[in-house]
Order: sequence, then structure tokens, then C-alpha cells
Amino acid sequence: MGSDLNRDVEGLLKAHGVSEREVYLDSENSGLIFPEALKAMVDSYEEAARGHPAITHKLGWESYEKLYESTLKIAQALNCNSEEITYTHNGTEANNLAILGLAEASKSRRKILVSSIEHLSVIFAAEHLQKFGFKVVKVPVDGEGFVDLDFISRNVDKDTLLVSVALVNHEIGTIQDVKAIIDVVKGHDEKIVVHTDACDALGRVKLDLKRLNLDLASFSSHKIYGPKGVGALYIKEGVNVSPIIYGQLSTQHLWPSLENIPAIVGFSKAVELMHLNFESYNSRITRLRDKLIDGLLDIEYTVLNGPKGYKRSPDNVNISFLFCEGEALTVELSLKGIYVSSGSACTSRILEPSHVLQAIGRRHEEAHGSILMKITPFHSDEDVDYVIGSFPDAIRRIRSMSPMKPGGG
Amino acid sequence: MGSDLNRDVEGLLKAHGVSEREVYLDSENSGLIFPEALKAMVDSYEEAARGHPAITHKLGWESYEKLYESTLKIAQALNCNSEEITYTHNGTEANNLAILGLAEASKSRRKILVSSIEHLSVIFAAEHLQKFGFKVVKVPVDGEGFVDLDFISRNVDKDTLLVSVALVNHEIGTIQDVKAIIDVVKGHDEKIVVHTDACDALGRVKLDLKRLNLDLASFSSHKIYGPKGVGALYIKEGVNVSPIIYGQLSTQHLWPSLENIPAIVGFSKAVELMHLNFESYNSRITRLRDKLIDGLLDIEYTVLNGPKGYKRSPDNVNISFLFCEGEALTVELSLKGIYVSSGSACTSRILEPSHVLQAIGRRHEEAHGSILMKITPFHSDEDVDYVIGSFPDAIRRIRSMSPMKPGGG
Amino acid sequence: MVKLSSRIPLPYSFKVIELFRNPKNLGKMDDATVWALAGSIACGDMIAMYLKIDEETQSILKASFESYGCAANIAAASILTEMVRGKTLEEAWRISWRDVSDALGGLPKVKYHCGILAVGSLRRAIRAYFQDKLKPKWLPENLTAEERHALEEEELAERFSRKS
Amino acid sequence: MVKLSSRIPLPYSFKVIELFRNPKNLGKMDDATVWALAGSIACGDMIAMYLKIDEETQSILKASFESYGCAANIAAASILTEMVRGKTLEEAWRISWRDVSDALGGLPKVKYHCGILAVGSLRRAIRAYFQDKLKPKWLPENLTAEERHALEEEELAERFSRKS
Ligand SMILES: Cc1ncc(COP(=O)(O)O)c(C=O)c1O
Ligand SMILES: Cc1ncc(COP(=O)(O)O)c(C=O)c1O
Repeated sequence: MGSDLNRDVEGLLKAHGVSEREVYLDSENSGLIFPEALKAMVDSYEEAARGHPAITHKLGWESYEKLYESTLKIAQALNCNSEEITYTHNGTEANNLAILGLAEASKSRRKILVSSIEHLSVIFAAEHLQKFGFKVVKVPVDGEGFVDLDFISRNVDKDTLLVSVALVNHEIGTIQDVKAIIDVVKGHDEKIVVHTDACDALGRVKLDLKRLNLDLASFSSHKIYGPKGVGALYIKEGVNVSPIIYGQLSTQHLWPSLENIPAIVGFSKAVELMHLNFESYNSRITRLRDKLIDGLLDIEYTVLNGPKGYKRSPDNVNISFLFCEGEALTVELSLKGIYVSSGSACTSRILEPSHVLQAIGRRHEEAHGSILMKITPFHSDEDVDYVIGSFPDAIRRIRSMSPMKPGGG
Repeated sequence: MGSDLNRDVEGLLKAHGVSEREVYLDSENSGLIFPEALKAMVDSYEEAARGHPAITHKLGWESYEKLYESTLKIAQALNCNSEEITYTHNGTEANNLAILGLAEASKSRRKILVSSIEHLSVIFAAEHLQKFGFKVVKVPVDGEGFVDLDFISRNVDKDTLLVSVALVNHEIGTIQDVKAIIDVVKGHDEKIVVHTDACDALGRVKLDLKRLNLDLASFSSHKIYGPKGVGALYIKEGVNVSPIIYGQLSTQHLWPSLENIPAIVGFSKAVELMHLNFESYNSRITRLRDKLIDGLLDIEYTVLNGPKGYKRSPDNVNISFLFCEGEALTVELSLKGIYVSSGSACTSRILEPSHVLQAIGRRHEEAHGSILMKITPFHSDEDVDYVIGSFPDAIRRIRSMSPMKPGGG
Repeated sequence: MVKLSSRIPLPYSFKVIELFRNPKNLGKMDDATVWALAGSIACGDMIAMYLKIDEETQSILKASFESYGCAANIAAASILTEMVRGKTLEEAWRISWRDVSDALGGLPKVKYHCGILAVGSLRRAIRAYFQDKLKPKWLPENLTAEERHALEEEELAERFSRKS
Repeated sequence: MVKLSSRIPLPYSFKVIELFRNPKNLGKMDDATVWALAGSIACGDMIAMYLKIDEETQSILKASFESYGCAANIAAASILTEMVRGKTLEEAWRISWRDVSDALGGLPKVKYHCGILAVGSLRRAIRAYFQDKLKPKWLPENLTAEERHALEEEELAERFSRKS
């Protein structure tokens, strides 16, 4: 934290005030939690959290049992073996373990393909390996974010270690045809490892790990409304990954230290809820998503980012409002109790807007005006109506302040 | 998790049964939690956990405020600036960041001194660097675990990057004279970085980071009865550490991804409780520790591991029961509701017992019979009386089963 | 290789939020003596600064602004229009981006450029005023840091647009 | 460089706990026909196996054990003394450590060596019985894996004691 920051956040919040209605649409950045998952975590603190699952006494065994049961539930939902799951503390660490841990374990291959719209924890981890002589190739995407299969086909070779493409893109909701990617890659060479960052796919897209023949897949608890502080990496039996953090092992071989069992119990509960309610959540969320998209595209000078329809994640709404700077709009909406985020450069340290929006060919001014929203199982029709009703005024005010106005200004 | 494991843990627990009285002495491996810290965490899930502290909307700012307040409290207790604290997910990650992150940032120096009784997350992280040409020197300790200052003085040189010695040893409770170590090291060369793993020191030993002139110090929440899933690294202003995990930053520069704010809030609460109650907790704990040590040393063929008196951590009890295998004793005590751990090789993957006990010169058979117990603020005189009363029978039974008996068998 | 972005916290001061909610001196000024634009839409921030100048005293009677940019950008431009009112052009010229930041109760580091851009737009307007007049001694020949910043941003935007 | 230890989970079967609580055939056997020791205290596990043998039928009338070691070690030795009772020496010889593990409801991988050590102590006792007798055909000349394991452990312990 830089010392130049304003510390009078209380004053800020007072000046901001509280809106009558609040609609939280920013679970891209920080998820809500299922009350059931929170309760499961708290209960487990009270029951079994004292034990260490690798110690031979009653409380150790109890905590081991909790851990094992939770893992089994997750493995069942994903259709994999519980031995294939390694816990980390978030999706970022899972992606790092997948990429850095695979590289650490690899003897010879030195080429990595990642899509140009991956999460930064994939891109930065891969780029870090360039220091050690790895070659990172960015796979281009089309205007809706779908990766160029031909490009992959032309670029995988005997030196290729890994191809990493997220099943669902976190910003524009593109659902990749991961099966086709796997077929292309494995058709060239069975030994090339395929990783998918499934942090945003879990619970939104059917995921059958056994059937897919994936090698590695990353997950994050807070992205499915579980507790913060847990993530997981699926590692198919036989795929070699080395640890990237060192220390005393507990029950896991690839991430040392005591597992955060209460958080894992909560995570498992969230996985279970997403799994059991898959159909009902997603049919509702899809409907609300489309209602919101349609309602907002009625506003002039708007562009949808990402595909429409069934190839779009059921929760993802990402729209660029031209002539409207996204961060200002974020604040304006906040004043109305609507919480969203933007791909504007203003939310970043440098002058570049979202690399995802750039990769699908959005001009900078389009990216600056982008607003990302995620529909959750917690949202109602009334929420969406309120949002649709509130946007036009907000857009109008922000546009009215600008020296560049629609139609030339 | 290996597939060869017994999965009928329920059957095991049934066969085990429940003791009338339970005394948990294994917070070395997995801490208890202050109810206040649990409550603070849960409340924060309900209040501010939705927000991401780097996003410009009301909930983002609220979560930023929570984060900032919590950090300030921790910084005040440690006497450092809040900018000097980086959160990780546990002590293991903090130690890895200290050692690997320092090495990553270092341009030239290639020698690292660590004491031979450090936690494995220090030793393994340092040893990992040997792959990259670093030289790791283990500093020997005396029979009570105190590092050899002369050895340090003779071994630091122009190539030395780091000296790492834990303020309080996790197994035998030795409180090092870190001030003397710093003086020796900095006397040779101001630029050598001094790190202390303070996971077991926090709340047990007065720690004034500004006064001590330490460069790096690691902390772990569950070791001070805070929530699991948080640790922290103190990095003195001006000390260069590079990230070792890569991805999207939130408010921190050295560990990407969303901070686990609810857990940090709970951690901060635990720090506060340990800080406010320092005198009362520690005078009680010290008394109970000595009562337990005295009571157990009354048993024949016992050896205390680590120093006596004020140079021993107030919570640490570590005794070797000769002719008594420690893991069997752990299980026997568990049947009586007493939960402890052992430095026996039987708790490990290989045939080596605790490296700490070996380093202080204990023979293998002494280490195999060692039992580690930690007194907490949650323990009462009755607990300790119960433990003292229960040990003799347990020891007698385990010894009676052995072919090697005291006095030659 | 493009260095990709990472987030950092932006806890604004309440002053920024207040001015964002109720900006003072917002809008194009029809009877402006002079005006100037700084920044670019491609870079995500742009400020138009309008000045009504009393020719005799060379002081600013009123100022107004338009802004395309984040809340801090809007607040910075707005507070600057307040700060310059009634000042001579020389006094106005001497206002630094630090003064703007201070007046706002402190800008986060990544938002310094908002203060810089606001001052840049003001100085451009002042320069424009002296375009075909005798330049006063206090007006430097060379661009100040704030003006250079605006220029660099515009050049960067040029590059962005060529790219896409 | 010593490879340092790391923990792993040891969820025992309820059978292990039961036998740990109430070991069958525990204790030195004063009228044993033969006995043998395997393992070492320095390595953390040691088993003494006592056999009472019916000389005529070459079958085991009863067996007992003593153990220095973990709960699994005690349980493994104990169940083996149950398993051999009434068996001929040849049948007893054929019991593998896997059989012991199975009888215990499955040993965790890191505890395989407990089963191995128990079988090693039994085979040593059987070998000792034939020490100065005519060796039956089923008794191999060379040490079996289980016996070698015991030997290796004892040698390792030697090294440990020399070290300290
Ligand atoms: C696709 C994707 N991958 C990885 C991550 C990182 O997950 P976490 O926030 O758990 O570190 C995110 C989180 O936003 C994500 O959306
Ligand atoms: C001295 C010491 N350092 C580091 C650690 C690791 O901390 P954590 O369990 O939070 O990873 C421990 C935990 O037992 C410890 O005692």
C-alpha cells in the first residue's frame, strides 16, 4: 500500500452515502458467499478445525475426515478422483502451480501457448518463465474472443510443453470449445499438456473432467460464492507437476503447510450447491443476463463485448458505453447502489485498458467505456429492472460532462 | 492423498471413542481460534467481504477500509508501518516470499545462512535455491538450540545475502538472542539481510520491529489463534523483495490476487488480543508450562528438550520419554483425550526423526520418544492437572509393550 | 511486449466524490475568451478548459471545464476552475498539479496525472491567450512538465489509434 | 544432505486402534520354543516374536510379541500372532506383509514397513527354529524381502548411532 493513499475512507463513504436499493454486480472481483457455505465453514471451525489432518490423534483424524469428505464431494462434482485435486489459496495460485510447477517438472520442452485473453495470473506466470528460456506464444482470438484453432495447430510442435486456454473468459464470457482445442493439440502430440483456467467456468458450464481428457484445470472458491482463501488445481493422474512453494507437507504433495480445512469445507459446500442447482441457477441467470443485456443495449452508442447466446457464460454482461469513461461510470453507478467494474485504463496503473478487450479488437475509447457485470444466483428480476432503469441517467450525466459528445462535440 | 489410505475414518473414530475430558495441546500443528477472531471474520463476511479493495465503488472502499484498519492494528502491535506488511496465506508462504523473493531480487550475493533448527519452510526454500547456484550454510546450535554466534560471525562474508534464524523455535521453544545476531551480522556488513521466522514468537515474546532493526519477519495467523489462511511478511522499507507468484495485483505488490479480507480481519483481532493480554496470558501460560514440565519430568527416564526458564517460549513443553515410541504415545494419549504430537520418525515419510532434536544432539531413540505440547490461553490448571495425572499410566503401558525396557530388557 | 495492467486501490478523498457529484463550473463556456483541450479519449482522459479573461487586469473572471475521465479527473478540473477564479494569469500559471492534489485532499499516486492534465489544460489555455500577443516575462518559452505530459499522452493516443 | 521429513496423513483402520487398545498375545513368552528380534530402537520400531512350536507337526501352538513402535507396528505384530496360531511353519512362512496389511483393513503406505517388520520377525524366528535342524525344502536359502528389510533397518540404526 502506497503512503500517498487517502486514509479518510470514512469521510469518503459519508460523502458517498447509501442508496435505497443495492445491487452487487461485481462478483468478478470479489464474490458473494452462499450463507450455507459460510455456515459450513464456521461450523467446521467449531468442530474439526483444531486438528491437523496428518497427525495421529482423534482431532487429527476428525479433520482428516472433514478434508477427505469435502474433497470427495468436489471430485464427484467435477468427475475426477479426489487424489487429483490439490488445494491452493485461490485461482491465482492454482494457475501459478499449473504453469510454473509444470515447467519445473519438465525436462526439455520449452514452448508455452496461452490465449491472448487469459487471466493475468496465467499470462504473467507464463511470461515469468521467459527468464528461464521458455518461449511464450499468445494465441490470437476473434472479435468474440474465440481462439484461433488453426493458429494453435500451426504452432504446437515437438518443443511445446503446454497449451493454456480458459474454458470461460472472465471478462467477456466467451465459452471456448475446449474439446476441439484438446483434439487439435493431442492430435499433434499426446504429450503436450492442456490446461484450462476454469475459475469462471465452474458452475456455469458443464464440466466433466474425465470425459474432457484435460490435464490441468484451475478453480477458485470465491468465484463460485464459496469462502475466500481457497482454490484448487486438478492434476490428471500421471501429469507431472512440481511444487513451487516449499515446506512441511500435510496431506498434499504440491502445496505445503496446513490445509485451510474450514475454508475447504465451505468451498466444497459451494461446489455442491452450484452442482445440485446447475439447471435452475443457470436458466434463471441466463434469462436475467439477456434481459440486462437487451435493456442496456437500448441505450445509444453501446457495444456488447463477447458473444451472444449460448456461447456466452450465463452470468456475463460486458458492454461498452461510448463517449463515457468507465471508471467515472463505476462511481456514478455506485452512488445509485449499483456496483460494477470497468476495463478502463483508469482502474489500472498504466494507460492501457483491459488486454482482453484490446485482444478482441476494441479500440481504446471503446475499452475505456466498458462495464463488466456478473449475474449471480442472488439476483432477482427486480434487481435487473432497477439496474436497467438506473443506467440511462447515469450514462447521460457522464456523457454530458465530456468535451467529446456523440455525434461530434 | 494416496489411494492406499484407510477411508473408514468413521470406524476409526468409533473404535477410538470419546474421552470424558479433552485437552488440546497440539496447537503447534493446528491452532485453536479465539471466538472473538472467528466472530470478527464472520462479521466481516457479512459486512464488507463482497468488495474488492482496489475497485472504485462503495463496497470496494468499504473493504479497503476494513483491510487498512486491520493492517494498521497489526502494524501498531508490531511497531512498524502498515506499508511494511505483506499478506500471504500462512507462515510457509511468508517464509518462501522472504527467502525466494529476496533471492529473486538479489543481483549478486549467493550465500544464505539458516540455523539448523529452522522450520522446514525456511530450510526447504533455502535448499531449493541451491539449484540456482546459491550456497546454503546451516548454522549449528548448542544442546539447548541456541545458535552459534561465532559460527555466524566466521561465515558471513561479502557474498552473504541472508541470515535467517527464528526468534522462537517451534519445537523446543528456544528464544534466540536475535538482537545479538543482528549486531554480529550488521557489524560485518549492513547490507546482509536478516530474516526471522517469528511465527511462534508473536504474542509470546516482546517484538518491536523498529527497535530490533530486523529486515524481514514472518507471521502466521493460526499460530496465534487467528483464522487459518493468513500469514504476513514484514519487509522493512527499503529491503528489496520480488514476487514469487504472478498475477493480478490488488492492494499489495508482492502477492497477487484478492486479499482474504475476512481472514485478515480475524488475524488482526487475534494480534490485538495477544497484544493487549500479553502480560496476563504469558504469566499464566508460563506458570502452567512449568507445572506441566515439572509434573512430567517426575516420570522416570525423561529428558526436557530445549532450555528451561525465561529463555524458553512460555507455551512450549517438549519432553522425551525414553523406551517409549512417541507416535504410539500420541495415540495412547488421544484415547485419554489428550492431543499432542511427536518428533518420532513414525510421523514422517522416512526413517528420520525431527531434525530439530537431532540438531541439538538428541539420539534417535530419544527423538522417537519426544512429545511436543503447547500451552494456550485456553488452558486451565485443571487441564494441566489432568494431563499430569494421565501420563504415568500411558507411559507405563507403552513401555510395557516394548522388548527394550528401562534398565535393559 | 505490452506490460499488462494491474489494479491498485483508489480510495478517493470525500472532496473528490463531492466534486464528482456536484461539479462546480461544469460545461462549455459560450463567451469564453479562450479555451484549450488536453489529453485524449484513447488514453482515457481529456479536459477542456474555458477561461473568461478580463483583458485589462489580465485576470480570470471565471473558468469552466468539460472532462472525459475518471472521478478524480473531473474533480481535478473542477477544483482548478475554482482555484483560478479572480487570479491573474500569472498567478494561475503558477498553480502546480501538487496544489490541485492538495486542494482535493490528496490524490492517490496513480491519479497524479489527473492533476497534471488539469494544470496542462489550463496552461495551454493561457498560452493560447498570448498566442498573438506580447508574451509576458513569466511565461516560459519551453513547455512545462504539465504541458509536456498532455502532449505525450496525445502522442501515445496517436500510436494507439494507428495500432487498431 | 539429509532429506528432511514431511508429514502425511495416517488414518488408521479401526482394527489397528482396537488391537492397539487391546493387543492380543502381548508379552514375552517364557516357554517359547524360539524367538527373534527385528528392527531397532534407533529406527523407531522393533518387534520381538515368540513362538511355541509343536515339534511333531511343526505347527505353531501359540505366538506372542513385544513391540517398540507406533500403533500400526503393535497392531501388525499382534494380528500376526493371531494369524499364525495353529498354522504349520510352512504355512506361517508363506504369510506376506500384504496379508498382514489386509488383515488390518489396509495400512497406509508409510506404514507398510510395520507389516514387513512383523513378517520379518516371524521368519527370523522360523529360521532360528531350523538353525541346527535339517532345513525343509520350502525354506529358501536366501533372505526374503521382509528379512532383508529388517536387516537394512538394523544397519541404518548402526549408522545413526555412530553418527551421534
Ligand atoms: C478466469 C480467472 N482466473 C483466475 C482468477 C484468479 O482467481 P483468484 O481471484 O481466486 O486468485 C480469476 C479471478 O478473478 C478469474 O476470473
Ligand atoms: C516457526 C514456524 N514457522 C513457520 C510455520 C509455518 O506456518 P504455517 O503453518 O502458517 O504455514 C510454523 C508452523 O507450524 C512454525 O511453527
